Amino acid sequence: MNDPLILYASLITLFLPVAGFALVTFSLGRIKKVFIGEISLMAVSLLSSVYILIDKLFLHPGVTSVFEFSWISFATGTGNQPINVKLGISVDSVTAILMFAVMLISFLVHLFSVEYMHGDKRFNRYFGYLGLFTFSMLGIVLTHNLLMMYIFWELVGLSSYLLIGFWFEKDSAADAAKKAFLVNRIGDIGMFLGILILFITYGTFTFSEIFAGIGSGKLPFDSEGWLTAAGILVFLGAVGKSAQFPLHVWLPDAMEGPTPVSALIHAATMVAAGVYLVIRIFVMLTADAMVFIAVIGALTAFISATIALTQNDIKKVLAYSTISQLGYMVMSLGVGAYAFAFFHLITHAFFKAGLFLGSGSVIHAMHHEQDIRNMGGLRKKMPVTYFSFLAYTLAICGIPLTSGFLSKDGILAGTYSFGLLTGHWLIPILGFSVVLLTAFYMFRLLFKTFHGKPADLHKYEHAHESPFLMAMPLVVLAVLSVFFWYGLNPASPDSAWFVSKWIDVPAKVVPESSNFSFMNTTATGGESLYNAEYTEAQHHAHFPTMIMSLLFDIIAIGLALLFYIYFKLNSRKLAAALPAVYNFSLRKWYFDEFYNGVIVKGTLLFSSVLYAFDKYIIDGIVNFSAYLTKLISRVSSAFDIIFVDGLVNFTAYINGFAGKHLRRIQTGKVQTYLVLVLFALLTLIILFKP
Amino acid sequence: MESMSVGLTHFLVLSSLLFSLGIYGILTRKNAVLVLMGVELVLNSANINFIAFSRFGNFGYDGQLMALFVIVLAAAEAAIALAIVLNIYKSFHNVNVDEIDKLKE
Amino acid sequence: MSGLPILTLLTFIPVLGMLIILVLPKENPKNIKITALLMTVIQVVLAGFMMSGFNYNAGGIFDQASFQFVEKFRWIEIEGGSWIGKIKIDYFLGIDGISAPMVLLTAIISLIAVISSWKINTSVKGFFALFLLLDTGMMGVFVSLDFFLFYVFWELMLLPMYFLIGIWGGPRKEYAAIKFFIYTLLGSIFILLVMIGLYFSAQEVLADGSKVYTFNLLSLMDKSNYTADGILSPFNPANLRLIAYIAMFAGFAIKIPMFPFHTWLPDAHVEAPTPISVILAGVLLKMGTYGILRINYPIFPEITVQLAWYIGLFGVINIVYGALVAMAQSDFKRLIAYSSISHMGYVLLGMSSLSVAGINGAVLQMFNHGTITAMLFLIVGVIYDRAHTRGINDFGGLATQLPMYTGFVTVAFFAAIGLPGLSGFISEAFVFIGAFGYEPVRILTMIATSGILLGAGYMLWTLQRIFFGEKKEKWASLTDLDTREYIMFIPLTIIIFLLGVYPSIMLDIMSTSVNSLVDFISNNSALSSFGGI
Amino acid sequence: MGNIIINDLWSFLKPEIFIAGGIFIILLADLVIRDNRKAIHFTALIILIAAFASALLQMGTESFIFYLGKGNNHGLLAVDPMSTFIKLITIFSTILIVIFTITSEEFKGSKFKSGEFYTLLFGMLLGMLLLSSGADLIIIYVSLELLSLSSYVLAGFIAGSNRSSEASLKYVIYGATSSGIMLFGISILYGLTGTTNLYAIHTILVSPHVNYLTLGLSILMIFIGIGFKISAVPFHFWTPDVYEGSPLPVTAYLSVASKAAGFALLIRFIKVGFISSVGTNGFWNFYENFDWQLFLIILSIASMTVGNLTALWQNNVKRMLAYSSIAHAGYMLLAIAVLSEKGMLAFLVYIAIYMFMNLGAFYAVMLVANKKGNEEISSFAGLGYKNPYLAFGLSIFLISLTGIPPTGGFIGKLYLFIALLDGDMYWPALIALLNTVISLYYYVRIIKEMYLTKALDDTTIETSKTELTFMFALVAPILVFGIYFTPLVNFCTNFVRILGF
Repeated sequence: MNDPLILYASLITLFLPVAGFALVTFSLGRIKKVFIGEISLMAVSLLSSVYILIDKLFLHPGVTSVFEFSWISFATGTGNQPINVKLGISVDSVTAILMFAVMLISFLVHLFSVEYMHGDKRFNRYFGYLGLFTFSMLGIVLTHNLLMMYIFWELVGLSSYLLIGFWFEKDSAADAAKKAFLVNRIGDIGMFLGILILFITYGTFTFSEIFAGIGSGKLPFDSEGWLTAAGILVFLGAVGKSAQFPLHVWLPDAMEGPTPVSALIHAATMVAAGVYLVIRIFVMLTADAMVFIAVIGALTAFISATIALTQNDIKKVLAYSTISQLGYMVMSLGVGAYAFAFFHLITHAFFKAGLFLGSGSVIHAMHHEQDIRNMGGLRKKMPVTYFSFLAYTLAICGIPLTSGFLSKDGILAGTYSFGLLTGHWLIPILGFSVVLLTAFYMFRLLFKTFHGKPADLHKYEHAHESPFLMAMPLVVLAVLSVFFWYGLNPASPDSAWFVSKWIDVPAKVVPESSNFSFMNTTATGGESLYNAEYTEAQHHAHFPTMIMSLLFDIIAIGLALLFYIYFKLNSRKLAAALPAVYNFSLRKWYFDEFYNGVIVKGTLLFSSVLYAFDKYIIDGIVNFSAYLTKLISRVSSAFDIIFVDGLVNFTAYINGFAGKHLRRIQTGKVQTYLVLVLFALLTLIILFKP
Repeated sequence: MESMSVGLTHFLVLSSLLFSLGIYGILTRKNAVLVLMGVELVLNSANINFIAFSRFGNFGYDGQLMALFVIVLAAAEAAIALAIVLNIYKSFHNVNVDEIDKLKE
Repeated sequence: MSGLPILTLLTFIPVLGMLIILVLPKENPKNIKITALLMTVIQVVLAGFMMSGFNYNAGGIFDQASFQFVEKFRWIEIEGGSWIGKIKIDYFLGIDGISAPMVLLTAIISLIAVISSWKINTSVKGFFALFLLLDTGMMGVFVSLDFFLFYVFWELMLLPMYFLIGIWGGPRKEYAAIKFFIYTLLGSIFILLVMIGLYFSAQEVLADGSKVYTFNLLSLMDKSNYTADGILSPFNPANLRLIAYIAMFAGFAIKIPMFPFHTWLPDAHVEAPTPISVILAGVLLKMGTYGILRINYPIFPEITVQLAWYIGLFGVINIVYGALVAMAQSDFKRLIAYSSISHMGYVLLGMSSLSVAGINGAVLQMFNHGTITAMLFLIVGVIYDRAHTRGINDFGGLATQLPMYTGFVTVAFFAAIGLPGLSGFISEAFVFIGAFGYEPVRILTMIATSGILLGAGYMLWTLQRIFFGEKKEKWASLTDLDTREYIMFIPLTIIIFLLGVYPSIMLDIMSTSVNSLVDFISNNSALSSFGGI
Repeated sequence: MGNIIINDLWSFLKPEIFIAGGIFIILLADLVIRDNRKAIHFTALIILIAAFASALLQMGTESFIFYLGKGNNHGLLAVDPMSTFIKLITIFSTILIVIFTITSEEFKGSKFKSGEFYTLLFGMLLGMLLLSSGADLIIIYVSLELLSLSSYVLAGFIAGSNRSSEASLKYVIYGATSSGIMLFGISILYGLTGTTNLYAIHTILVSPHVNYLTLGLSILMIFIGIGFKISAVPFHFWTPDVYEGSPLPVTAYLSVASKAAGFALLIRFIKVGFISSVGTNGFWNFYENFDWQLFLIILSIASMTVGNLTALWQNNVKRMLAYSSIAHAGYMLLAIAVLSEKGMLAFLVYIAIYMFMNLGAFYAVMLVANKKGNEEISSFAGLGYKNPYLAFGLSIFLISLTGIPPTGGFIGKLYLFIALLDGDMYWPALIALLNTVISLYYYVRIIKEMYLTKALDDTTIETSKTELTFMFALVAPILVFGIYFTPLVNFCTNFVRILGF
């Protein structure tokens, strides 16, 4: 069952990239070509992941290999369950596929970067960071427990921070890096709290043990509400990492990083980690949590698609498109289309990585020009890039014969049937409108970049097709965007291998009372999520979905043609006619303004207020008293009065004050003293008279 | 009690008066010598007490003994004090106690 | 192992060094430095040797038999009359799982501080003599099991610290030094009062069966030793245990430093020379929390349970308040000082959980904070030595200028943020696990998690302001780390990584003792309601 | 009868006899070897050492001596452990003062008449010795006057110094008035009880016929005299002025020996006069006639608070130490205020250590003043670098005065607080501790000046080896007792008893 070869292969896959990072770090920049070593290690790692993929998909399908060891363990007082924190990996088909996808894209990005980053002064370090990222990402994929998930979660955050801020001389890059890390941390806090709830309840971080615990009827703090809360809290981690509304603001800024990094981290893999997390915890999500997730996903998809319509930076458009697609996946999980979510994750990883690398190729050719208004007509200069870009665009729009069609239609069908079963129609409505929007802005991008007349002739003249190391990955990814890798019938999402063969949809473990009735499989004794009611709804959904999405695609592409190829419609006039709508989209719904103006500024203001409080109130309990002490000291004597602020300061003031007056009694006149003595005597007599 | 005879109370009144006068003198006189005279009054008021108590209380001779000691000591004290006053006169050229106040803070 | 009085050696080796330094001629500062270095190296070696013989399964806390390396003999014995009774004070040293990490920390940090003070050139003799005296005081606090001895060591640190800040400090050194001194003395008078109060409340049974008042911490933990009418005896219906607990807690809290007693710390740090900041943050602050764990908790278990929520509350205030105030700083060192306040809040929060996980986390956090913050202060020192300014906004673009330095800074910063894989994460995680599991402080824990975000906020912002951005001409002359500085940074970095990846090294040392502490508290916390014997 | 008196004298009054004889010897020697100042110093030392040794020898003996009249079973003097202890303290501090005198710059000039000085010093000492044993108000008054009269002159002993003359004038007026009022109080007490003997008063006060109002009045008036000697607030006003103006050795002497004798009087007055018995737990049982405890607590808290607060503002170190000595009187008074044997022990331990640390501090200040000519705090600037040994010694004294371990001062405080808490006096204990913190301000101010302030001038402050040796001889007991106080406390425990109780 637990094939040690799988363990070794997994460990090789996992650790070689970090070995590459270590290699680069410890060479301290003294070895010029150290990046080659790193890439070789990646290649080995890729091969090893291929082995695992083959094993899990073909040799031993349906077998989950688990390896674990005890990391931290200690007793927790008499009569309590000892704490035993186990780290470990669990390899099933989902893991294997994602691991392969990560490794493949990572490897391609490495190759692409050799040319793209050529001449950068921190060239070697760049590859080190890529290695670190790949390691962290694989850790997320392989883990069999929440703690390790959290650990690698943070580590990808770190590598993302390092890579976004790779050109830290630019303030915008440094800002973006910081923003990415901090915004992610917000989600991470939620995730951490969710993990805490689960750990407190079940005493373990391991997924399978937690699920077993829930399945046995034990609930966090004996409440289904807390189970929902735990699910949502853990999901918050995904909200951060997968840039879901309202924490999506970091991802567009993250485009400050080198473009291959955007392709790898901020399009294909890391941002999909959130979706992967939800996949992992899917079985413990209650109905309420799922609706929450679905709504967040749908909103994200819709909001970012509207923003993408008006963006002019090629990478920003792609970034919002990424957010939108991630919203799709999250929404898909929310509505229970489990396999399609993962399916879309993989297809999206390939075509979105392709889109970014393609944009990288364009940017490289245009000498770091990113504004699509300054491009145009590039298809003649860069045919490879153009055709691969076209393939990706078709895939993301879900045009038949592409991978995107299969996965996206499955998702839309899922939302449609979800609407049918639960009445939550908002989700499919948003989902379908996104189809329209996506097709429009993607074709807008394609047209403005590659068609029409060059806007900047000077740059156009110098543009050229990218060299082999950059072009090759584009081709590979374009090929992977075609349907036949995923299923033989290009029109039937349900018969794609992902759904029909490779991915087993697990049954929910939540109590029936907090699950959707159509997902309760215990009654039928099924192993799978889908009971008859659900399956039937999906069947009903398929045909209308396909028709509708195709229709929307055609409308959108048609509009894009009218706007940007035939110029029958003028986008500028439209924008001028609806300035509020246009600006709302262009300024990204004013999220950044709100966050900066209210939250960041507010926190900073509050912190200065607290510092002032600390300095003047706590440290000088009464600021006034410190001032007075100084004043008195200046007036009365030349010596440096020892006064200490804070509580002590206050005392010093009182003391000093008293001391000063006590001193005044000491007039130097002996008769005064004697009067005082007699006065004291009288006082004492009065006090002590019996 | 015979109205005309001199009793303990009279002595006590006398001594109290002397004591008060002495204290008054100490506190109000400027001249150090006069201050010292005030001290003498205080000591003597105590002496009157001792002797009066000794006589009227039938306490034996302790009180009278005490008075004798006090007289001797008062003399010694006066001698020393006057010497000090003389010393002060040399330094300050006056003996007004309220002007001798250099040591203070 | 037996026979060798290892704890005495650990404690008094520095004094020996001090005496040697005092007779060395001051014309040759090198010899003085080497002596100090040698002494601290010996200390580290001894500490390592000690750990090699450490029994991981001995609980300690309240049971003398399971303390290790115990040295106990009569120090003061005064036969009084009928009215005064016998007075006895033991020279009683021993370690358990709570003190062992602290001993180790003290040894390591002292060594590093000596290395970092290599550049001290004024009054070298005085500096190292005082430094070694301070070392003895710190070590003594962690190994004493007699309250009186503990107190003597506790106070022993005051004066060297005063001088070390006051003579070798920054522009406002006098102010900072006296502030430190006054604050700490104010704290320790409360400890003294409670110490004497306890002394009168419990009697230890000697070998010959006679009873005698005692300062022995272990005897003070045993309820059966308390007299019926002692003021701090649980059997006395009118006892003052609650007040005593609060008083002693306040005394220790000043050292932690806990809000609102914390304002001495930023001043002390800002003015202190780098090695002293390192000691202050690395070891001294831990004494406060150590004192609470070692003395408050087991001696007053029932009040500990009663007040756990408040301890947690102050922990959370420390975390959030410290982080927010840190965010407003423009002085690098002051920022680190406030971050230190924030991080010590985790220790308090973990302790308030009264659970093994939480207290394990707290003790581990004490160790980790010791190493991480020490490193942070070294970092400040390195840049201050070169640029003679600590204004965060004065810098910028240093990452290009000083790549190696930036590397270490990044490690330390991310360790402070609690990045998994580095040591700070594990301790904070267990603090949260423990505290979240304890129902009374659960809500507080949720609030405390905001510290994770705030901490990252000010740290990354600082990182950006100092290291990122365009290289500035002004700093073009700055040089990267030299060998001595590598020697300071590398061991700390290794510890940070090691404990991040494999925290069990440290957790195994402490968890048996923490278990017995928690058991002890839960077994004894209900006792006060039993009434008199 | 005569023989008995002679025997008594020889058995129990050896120290007093040595000192009284010493006065004659010094006077004679002064006539014979007037020019050889060294010889006179040496003679004085020999006499004092002999007196000290004899006092040590009579440790543990208890007896009345000098019976006054027939049928009177209480003597004028009571020799008992407590008085012996005070005698040891006073004689020992006199020895130290002689050494001060030898090295004092104030006493270097040709005008200094060593013979007269020692005559007066011995007169003072004799007064103290008798005072500490005095069991009868007559002898108490006489010895008090002997002590005072000598000290008035000593305070003004530097001829031609305005400060010194002023000090002595103030001292004499203040002292004479105080003792006058005290005498009046004694006369009232005599009138109430019919006796001047404290032991006899004890038996009479049992009866409820005593008029409490009058008794209270007389007690308070008598206390003016005692309060004056121990410089307790509010009877302390003379202290700073006189301390500042007097020659430094005299100041030091007044701050320790004279205070010790005053405390001896206070203890005997209270314990013999007003307590019925000592309980087995060490607490003193009282007649219900005067609330001594409250009274002493008020005075002691006032003393320490006023002393410490005022000291904060002083720029003259001598004056600062004067206020500090007022504060320390407060601590010692608080020990007595517990009214228990433990309190007594605390007092004895405290004053023994106080002797070392306070004299040490004065000595170190004197060494600085010898070179600088004044005791202003600015004169101490940079002392830590100019003369590290001297600065180190002074620091130890000051730390000990603050009461921080591991110095003897801490042990004194420790015993004080043990006694206080034993007597359930929590608030006074807390106030005393807070006072400790306040006192830190000004003690550390001197330390700060020595180490943290740069010297204003280049004047060197050099000290001879002998001077340093002597100073470290005072440092040693402070550090040794701070770490190992068993011998000190054991020693003191032997001296807690008072004759008859």
